[in-house]
Parts: sequence; structure tokens; C-alpha cells
Amino acid sequence: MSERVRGYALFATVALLLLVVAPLALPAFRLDELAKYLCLAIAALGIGLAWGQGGMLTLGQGVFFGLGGYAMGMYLKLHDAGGDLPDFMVWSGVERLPALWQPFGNPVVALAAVVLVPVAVAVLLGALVFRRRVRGAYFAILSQALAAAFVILLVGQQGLTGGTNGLTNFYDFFGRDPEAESTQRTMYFVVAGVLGVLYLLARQLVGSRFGRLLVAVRDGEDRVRFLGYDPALVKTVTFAISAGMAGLAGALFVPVVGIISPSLLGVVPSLELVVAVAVGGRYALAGAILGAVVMNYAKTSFSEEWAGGWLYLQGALFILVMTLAPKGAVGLYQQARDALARRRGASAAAVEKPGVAVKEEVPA
Amino acid sequence: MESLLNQLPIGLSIGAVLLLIALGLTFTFGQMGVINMAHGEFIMAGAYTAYMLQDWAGAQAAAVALPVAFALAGTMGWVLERTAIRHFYGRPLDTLLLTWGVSLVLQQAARDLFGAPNVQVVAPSWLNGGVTIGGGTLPYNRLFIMALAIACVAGIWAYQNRSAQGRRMRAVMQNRELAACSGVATARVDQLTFFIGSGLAGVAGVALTLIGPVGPSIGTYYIVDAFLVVVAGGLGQLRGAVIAALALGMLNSFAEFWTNASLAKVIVFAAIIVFLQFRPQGMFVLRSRALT
Amino acid sequence: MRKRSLRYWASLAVLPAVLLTGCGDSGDSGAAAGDGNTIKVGILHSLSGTMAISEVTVANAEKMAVEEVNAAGGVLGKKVEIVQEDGASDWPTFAQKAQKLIKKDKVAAVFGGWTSASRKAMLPVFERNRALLWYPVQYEGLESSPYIFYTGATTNQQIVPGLDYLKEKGAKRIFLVGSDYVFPRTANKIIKAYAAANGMQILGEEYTPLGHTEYSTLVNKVVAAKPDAVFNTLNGDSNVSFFKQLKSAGVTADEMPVMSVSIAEEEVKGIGVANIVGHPVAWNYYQTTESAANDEFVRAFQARHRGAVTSDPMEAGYNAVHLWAAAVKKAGTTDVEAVKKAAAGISLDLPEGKVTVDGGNQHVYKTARIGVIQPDGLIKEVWSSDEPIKPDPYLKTYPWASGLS
Amino acid sequence: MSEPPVRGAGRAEERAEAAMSEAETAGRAEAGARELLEIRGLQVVFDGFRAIDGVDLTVRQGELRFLIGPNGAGKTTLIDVITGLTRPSAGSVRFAGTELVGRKEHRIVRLGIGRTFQTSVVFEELTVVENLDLAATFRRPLWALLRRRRGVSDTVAEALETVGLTDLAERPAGVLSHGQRQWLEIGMLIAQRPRLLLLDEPVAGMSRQERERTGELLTTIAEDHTVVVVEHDMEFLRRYASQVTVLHEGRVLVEGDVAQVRADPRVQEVYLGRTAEEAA
Repeated sequence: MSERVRGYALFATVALLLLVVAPLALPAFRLDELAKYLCLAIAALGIGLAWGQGGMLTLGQGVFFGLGGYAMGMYLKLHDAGGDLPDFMVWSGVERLPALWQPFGNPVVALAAVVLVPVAVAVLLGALVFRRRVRGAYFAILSQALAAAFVILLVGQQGLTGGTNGLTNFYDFFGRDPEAESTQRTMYFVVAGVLGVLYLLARQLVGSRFGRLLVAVRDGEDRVRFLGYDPALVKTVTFAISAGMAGLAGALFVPVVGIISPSLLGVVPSLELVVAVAVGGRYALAGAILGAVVMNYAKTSFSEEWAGGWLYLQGALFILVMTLAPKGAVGLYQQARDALARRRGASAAAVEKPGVAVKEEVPA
Repeated sequence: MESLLNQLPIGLSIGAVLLLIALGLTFTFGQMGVINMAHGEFIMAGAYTAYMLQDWAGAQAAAVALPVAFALAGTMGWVLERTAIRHFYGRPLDTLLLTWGVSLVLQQAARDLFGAPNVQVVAPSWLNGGVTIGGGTLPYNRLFIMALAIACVAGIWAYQNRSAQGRRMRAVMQNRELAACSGVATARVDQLTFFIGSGLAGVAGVALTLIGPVGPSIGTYYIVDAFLVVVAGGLGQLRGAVIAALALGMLNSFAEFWTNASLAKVIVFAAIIVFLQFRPQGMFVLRSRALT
Repeated sequence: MRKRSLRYWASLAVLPAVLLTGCGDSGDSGAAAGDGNTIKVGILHSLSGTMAISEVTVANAEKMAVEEVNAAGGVLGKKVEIVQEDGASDWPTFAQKAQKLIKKDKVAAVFGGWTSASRKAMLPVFERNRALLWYPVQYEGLESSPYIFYTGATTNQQIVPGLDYLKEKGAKRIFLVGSDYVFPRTANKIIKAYAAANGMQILGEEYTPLGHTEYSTLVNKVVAAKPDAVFNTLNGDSNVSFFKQLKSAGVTADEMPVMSVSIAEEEVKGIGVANIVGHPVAWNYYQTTESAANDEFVRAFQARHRGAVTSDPMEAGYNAVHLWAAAVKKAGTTDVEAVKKAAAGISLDLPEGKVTVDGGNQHVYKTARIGVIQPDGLIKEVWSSDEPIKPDPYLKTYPWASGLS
Repeated sequence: MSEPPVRGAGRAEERAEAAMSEAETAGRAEAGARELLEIRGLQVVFDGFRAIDGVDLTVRQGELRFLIGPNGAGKTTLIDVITGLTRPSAGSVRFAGTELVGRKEHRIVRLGIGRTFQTSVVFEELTVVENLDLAATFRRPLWALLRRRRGVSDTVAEALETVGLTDLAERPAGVLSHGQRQWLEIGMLIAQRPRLLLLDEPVAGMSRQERERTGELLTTIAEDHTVVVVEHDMEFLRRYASQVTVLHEGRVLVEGDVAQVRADPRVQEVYLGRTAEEAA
């Protein structure tokens, strides 16, 4: 019980730190950067769920991030245009608002689409792929190819999507100037709040029977079939949830950073997110969040100091993490704590039960 | 109509390029389950080998570089296998991230060694020009790549079917445990497979200098396509890789002819997804009585 | 287990927040532009990622210009201090770093950007903060932000002269090849309008994804169409594959010249001179451009970077710094509105010749030059507009372009 | 491949566990010695090799049936066909009147057939009780699984008790010994509340003690379940089998009780004789 209390106390501490200390201590643009990392952390949380818990290595999460971001961006663009065509369409020679854009003039539709469109795409893909038992490396490669194809499609349809430029230059975010400091501050709180809520929901999911089933699917998909469950359904649902999270992350990213463009959704950014999750610790949801924040923070600060070095450092870090600490930072922490406990236990002449280490792998 | 017919040899030549870049992966992926994202950087190493040898071999560098690139990229692959990948068997998805890290380091190393801009590799003069088929020209350098692809496939086929080492390789590919029990030194076979698979990437890299850029990021241009060939072709299947590469080459060539290059890429991806609806079994037969 | 995870999350998440706090402190207390003994300027180009190839050289030219300004006594009696940031070939990063330069470093001006996408991403940041961006690359026009100075060519200083040249050479049937993004698409729209008004025929218009390297099909299409000339707006590495494929298809510059607008001295090396020799390019500056200012520029740059070539965007970046310095001197302050006002009409003798800032649209007058690629990899001027062309980003003075924007 | 919608899987899914087992008990009582599983004219061909070549087999309600035969006789293949893992090239498999051929694995499980595997597969990262709980809750709709498990359900407790793993309930399955894993698998099978249990070599690799324990377990289970056991172990067979079907080269060789089968000269020739000699 005290364990539990301490857990909640620490969650509260982090919440306090993020919601009170950081806004007070950080200058506006650093807070904005932190908000950006937290957006990416939301997407990473989804990856932690799909990959860490469900074993689906999704290398195309950028696609869902993008779908959410573009849904939000399209609304903001239409709103700014106020009945006219968005600026990029004018210089792309589009004369009438494309049918695809029509519904996004409505904020409710756009906000719903932020989650529903990624979920729908994920369900469709999942139904096609998981039902045919495409998995593991094949799924990873397919999802990567999806990201590549999606970017090509986005870039190629310039009149529809803004091409490489993406959607940018927003003036009005639900009645406020998105670049104003007060808006940025509000957005920071919104992002942190959404992340907190999603984290708690994801934890609930992982702790539930569904979560146990998901781990079972990850470790023995075929065996699960003989328990009477349809693994394709379980995977599709999880994949859709993680896609929805990525969509939400993308939508929040737009007002925070002020742009959504294909360069955020391609193969490399998607992979970078996955790697961040691996570095943080894929088997723990907290690890995914931690990884996304720390890796993106490191990327920003390193590229400020020594741009070329970041690639070496990033590469070397993956190699080290994958070789020495496949369970990431959280895994290392657990190992260290276990080692400590064992030493204490040994001195107290307590018999170490075998399998405690295995138990530690059970994700939280 | 005439230029439509010209797409046939073009499709073949695109297929040959795809085959060359994917051939090595078929084995490292097929036998060892390693998703080697650094394969693209081994291709890059091959390309830079041709560049470096220019000082010494002049315009013949591209030809001279073939064996050198095979040895160099093969050695890089071997080192990678020995130092890192061998700790990862049974964790294929982790190798993906590991080798991506390796690829980042290699790319940046190339940038520091050779500079960020592309470098120039002069094609041997005997590859200038081409044969005229119908109304179009099939350049000699494309023919050279096709011949090279055929030679590589033939070489691998002979190796797998005619040499003792190759038969061991096939044995490990089909059933690792059984092969190990039958006295095959699987670790040895793995090293050799990785050497050959990476070496083939080096060969592909040399060939690509004839038709594409030579720079630190060339690996990233080819890696996704190479993996798609492997996925469509099936695990460790020489035959599958050949058919998949040619089919994707043809599809690419005609799709681009009728639409445009951007849409062609999307069409190829969609085709693979559809293909997997019909033939996932080609790759996912449950042969073992024990479940995974 | 799940209870513990909260604790990890907590203890570990504290770290970055604390680090961020630490970084933030030094930032806000930093000297603003004009304070102390230096004036800060930002240089914001991609030092990593795919665009680094091109942008690093521009950043180097800009740094050299800053040093020249400092060697000549600085501006307003103060040295100019560079704050360099990496855009990392990623447009949101450009926006975010621009924000950082303006808000944290409080720079007087930022020199940066290459791709249109990076400029479009930075534009709102500069407009909202009323800060100055100097953008040094030729671009697709149809833009005139009050907070950006454009020192590269707009369409009527590069693409239109390129077409004039082809028309002069008697090319009637043109094929358009480009990478699939905003610059080529806009450029081709202009070309089509020009062609319609000048009795030229557009035989085809093909786009390939950025980074595309398989050009056999496209070259087949081009060869089958038998154009008099090709207008090429491909970007980066794609040019290498395209020209190699063109050469092996037996196409020569004599029978089918390919006019390129994104290939400068730097790119020629990577494509391979043999593959591109004899083809024309359109710019405003070449390393071989004859002027005293250019001799000095090339000498100074090669003294710093052994064996380097100089190219149009580098020169435009170099110009931007000198034009800004002149404007600040004239205004007597780094205040953005004052500098903007002072910049209008400033005219300097720079490597490409006389460059004058247009006060209206904040572009510059530039001389258009068509060059042909030589066997030594340099570019020889074969045609020029003789005098600087007034920038017209919306092509308002061209009747045939009336339907474009 | 069309099949009549008898006792539709869809409806079965929505039924609560309790109701389900009630219905089963009722069904069992009324059916008596009714045929539960009917296999007719079954053929399985792997790359031209006939693994099963015209097998007919009937298992009645309440029966404990042993399937034996030398390696390659087609025993496991037969189980694979019943559970949907392998698709036959010809023939039919009917379970309580429902055609199974062409159904997906999990649908077949939902009809009430459970199986174990030669190499036991349990979820090592889940605890014993979590493994059992997963097995017990598959009839619930997915959304009902979104709640956390509170305590241990009766079904699970019963299964724990039956297989004797109550003490290890909260330990991860990864720490179990080979024998314990097999028992856990059998426990998961019981927790599924199936109408037909298929056990694939349950005592392979077990120690003598473990075999005995498994044998007792089998006897207990067979009291109120229909069970088919694939087994190699002759000693085990002698002690626990009632009805035996001998497969040889993909065909049914002999069927009968243990004594009959043992006495049959053809069986001795292809199988028992050799094994007996080896055992001796």
C-alpha cells in the first residue's frame, strides 16, 4: 500500500513540476520547446503501447501524427482564410476549395477528425495486415513503407496539402493568436494535461485484462488464438488506440510549433520516435514518455552546440542501448534497484526467490 | 506505343537494380532474421570504394572496384555481425534499431571523410552508349547492371547448391536448431552469410555509381525499396527475390509511364499490401508444431 | 509493478525540466542587440540533414561577410557577433530556431534559409515578432513579406531570362522536368504562361519525388517527345541520376540542351562534369563573373576554404550581410523599422555587379546571366541581361503572366 | 465450405460464462453417449505427402480416447485439423453437428474445443493466475476486458485447485518447471470450460512422479469432460487409457480398448512390438 501511495505521490510531484515549476522557471520559448517534446511524448506513449505492450513495431507512426496535424492545420487554414481559399492554394493555382477540405471548416468535425481519421486508417491497415497474420519484421517494414508512401503522396498533392511546405502561418487559434505568449502558455498546460490523462488511461488499459491479453498476444500470438481470442482484433484495437494518440499529438503540435509539414511524418522522424521509446524503456509507458522528452531535448541542445556530432552521439546511443540495455533507462533503473535489493537481501540472509527478475519484466 | 514497349527493358533494368540492392538483404534477413538498416550504408561504402579507386584505376574504377567493394563491405558486415548483431539473434526488431544507429554513424563518418556534397565517379568509357531496341536506347551501363545482377544470382545459386558451405547456409536458413544439432557450426555460417550479404551491398553500391549520385545519404534512397523486395519475395528465397524484384521493377516502370513518379511509388506500395492479402502464407507458414 | 512505474516516471522526468531551467537562465540575461559592445546577428542554415550539403557553404559565405564587416570597423562602432543555429533540414526546426534567435538572443537580423519550405515556416515567426530575415536563395516568387529581404533571384530575374535565352536560341518545343514541390510547380506554371504567349509548345511536364534516383522511365518519356530543350527544376541528388541517365541515353547538350536553375558550381562536381558539360544554367552570378569585387570574394573565400568553389546562393548570402550592414549604418540604429526604411535604394558593388535594394518589395535588382558548363566544372557566361533587372515577384509587369497570381 | 449456423459462435460469445457452462451441463446430461466429434474421409496433403489419408473417427460424449501411432502416423496433424491450424484437402470434421473445416482457430475454440501443445506454451510474463484468467474470460466481449481483474474468479480458483498450482498462483509462469507448465496448460484448458479437450503428448519429457501426477489429473478431468489424448508413452497408455485409436501412415489401423489393441498383431508389428522391445 505504501508503495502505491509513494507512486501517486511521485506522479503528483511530476505533475507539480510540469504544471507549476516549469511554467514559472522556464522562459517562454523554452516552455514552448518543452510543450513540443510533450506532444512527441504523447505519440511515443502510443508507440509504447503498440510496441512495448503489443509487440507491434510501428515505424510509420508519423503517418497518424500527420493525419491529426493536418486535420487541425486544415481547420486553422480555413478559419484564417475566412471563406476564401487558403493562401497556398492560391499560389498553387487551385480555384475551388477541394471537396476533401470542405468538412474541415467546421471546428467540431476537424477536432473529431484529429482522432477519428488516424483511427480509421489504422483500423483499415490493421484489418488488412493483422488478419493476414503479417507481423514482426514484416509489419515493421510495411509500416515504414507506409510512411514513405504517405510523404510522397502529401508532397505530390501540393494544391491539396501545401506540398513540402506543409501548412503554416496560422493567425487565429480558437480566437487567440497562436504565437502570443499567453496562448503558448495555455497550450503548454493543455498538452501537459492531455499527456497526463492519456498516461493514466493507458496505465489503466495495461493493468486491465485487455492489457494482459495484449502482452499475451505479444509473446504468443498463435497460442492466444487457442484461448479463443482473435489476436488480429486485439492488435487492431491497440494499433488504433496508438494511432489515435499520435493523431492527437499531431493536432496539439500544430498550435505549439505553428506548422505541420511532411518532414515531420516521414521514415526518419517515425524511427526517431521509436528509438526514443527504446532508449527510455519500451516495456514501461513512463519509459516511452521519458525517452521522447529526453531524446528530443538532447537533440535540440546538441544540434545547437555541435550539429554533426549529434548523429554520432545518437547512433552510438542506440547501439549502446540496444546492446547493453535493451529495456532502456527504466530497465536500467530497475536492474540497479534489484541489484541493491539483492545485496541488502543477501546481507539480511534472506533467500532470493528465483524469478523475481522475470517479474520485473512485467510491464507497467 | 513504341515508347511503351521501351518500358519493358526499362522495367527489367529497374528490376535488376532492385535485385542487386535487395539480394544481400534476402540472406541476412532470411537466414538470420536481422533487419539490417545499415545495408544502405554498405551500398554507400561500395560506391565510395569506386570513388576512391579512381585515383589509382582511373576510368576503369567501377569495374576494378567490384571485388574490392565486395571485400570491404563484406568485412564491414562481418565486423558488425561479430561485435553487435550476434548478441541479437531472436530479437529481429531490436536489430532494426541497432543497425539504424550504425547507419547514422556510418553516414556521418562518410560526411566527415568525403565531405557532404556528392562526389563524381566517372563511368568506364566502354559503358558509354547503348543498344537501340525499337525506338529507344538501352544504355550499356544498364545492360552491365543486368549482367551483374544475373552474375550475382548465378554465383549465389551455385554457392548454395554446389558448395558444402552453401548447403550449410541453406540448412541453417531452413532450420537453425536442427542444423546446429546436426553439427553445423551455425555461428560460423552466420558470419559467412553476413559477409556475403553485406558484400553484395558493396557490389550494388559500385553498380549504382553508374546511374545515381554518390554521396553520404545514398543508402537512405534505396533501403526502403530493398526491404519491400524482400517482403514481397519471401524469406531467404533467391527465387522469390528475383521474381519480386523484376515484378516491382516492371510495375514501377509501367506505373510511372502511365502516371508519374510520385504516384508510381504509392501504387507499388499499395500493390504489395494487396499482394500480401493473397500470399501471406508464402512467408508465414506455420510449419513447427511448437507455437511461437 | 505498475505502482513503481510512476516513481520512475517522476524521478526521471525531473531531469530534463531541471536542465531546461538551467539553460533558460543564461538566455534571458543575455545582451540584446545593440547592448554592450556587439551587435548580434543570427545565421540559420541546415548544418545537418539532407540540406546541409548546400546550406553549409552559404553559412560560410555569410560568416566571411560578417568578418569583413568587422574588419572594416563593424557597424555603429560595434562588432557584429554571430549566433549560429542549425535548421537541421527540418522546417519546424527552422521556425523554432528563428524564434530562439529572436527571443532569446535578440539578434538584430537573421540570415538564413534555403528551401522555400524553410522560408515559409519562418515567415510567420518574423512577421509576428517584427524581426528581419535575409533570405539568400533564388525562389519561386509570389511572396513579398515586409519582414524578409530577398537577395536571391525572383522568377523574373532567373526563369524568365532563361526562357528568353531558349527562345533566342530557337527552341520551340520544351519539356519540363522537376522535383515534386513548390518551386518547380510554380516555375512551370510561369513557363507555361510564357510559352503560350511566345509561341512555344510544352511537350510534357513531369515531376519526381524529392530524392528520386530512378530516371530511366522519365528519360524515355523525354526522348520520345523529342523536345528542342528541357527546362529542369530538379532538386539536389535527383540531378545526378537524371543527367547520368540522359547521357547514357545518348542525349547531348547540342541536340537537346537542358536548362537548369538549381545547378551551380558546387553541384556540377557531384553530377560529374562529363555528364553535364555543355548544358546551360540560369543564375545571376558565377565564380567566373568578371568584377573586381568578385576577384576579391573568390580569393578570400578560397583562402578560407581550400579548393572550394563559389556559387550564386553563396554570393547572395554574402551580399545580404553587406546590404544589411550598409542599411544599419545608414539608419544609425538596428531598429527593424528604421533599417527597413534605410535599406530602400541602397546600392553596392558586389561580386555579381551592382546590386540595389528595391524598397517596395524588398527584393534586389540583379543581372540575369546564362552560363554553360565547361569541361573544368566551372560555368562560363554566354548571355546576360546587361543591366540589373528590377525584381517583380508577382510578375505584374509581364502581360502574359496576368492570370498567374 | 458452407456450414449451417448451428449453435452460432457469435451467440456463444455473448453468453456469460455461467450461463454457458449451465447449458453445457444440461446438454451433456441429455445427450448421453451422443457423438461429439465426427471425422469423415479426412485427407491432408503436405507438398504431395499424404499425412492423413482417409481417416474416419468418432468420439462420443464423455469418452477418454487415446490416439497412438508411430512417428509420422498423423496424430498431431489430426489434432491440428480439428483445431483449425491445418486445412485438410478433403473430408469433414463435425463437432456437435457443426462443420469445423474452414473455421478460424479462435472460432473453433469458441465452439468448445480446447487443446494443448507438445511444447507447452504459457505466457511467461504473466502470472499463473493471469494465464488462467485469460483462458477463462474469452467469451466476454472485448470491452468487458477493459476493467482490471479483481481477485480470482471461481472458475480460475477451481482450475488452480485441480492442477495443484494454488501456491504458485501469483508467480510469473516463466519460473515454472516443465511439468508445472504442462499442468498450467491443462489448467488453462479446464478454465476454458470446453466440451472437448485435446491433449498433445501431455507427459512428454516429464519425470516419473510428474507423469503419475498428470495421470491422476487426467483421470479427474475425464470424469466430467470428453478428452482426446495423443501419447507415445506406453506405460502411461496402459495405466490410464480406456479407448485407443491406432494411426499408422495416415490411416486408422485399429480401434478398441487397450487390451484389444495390445493384442492386435498388426499393432504389434507397426508399433507396440517395437516399443515393447525397446522398453524391455
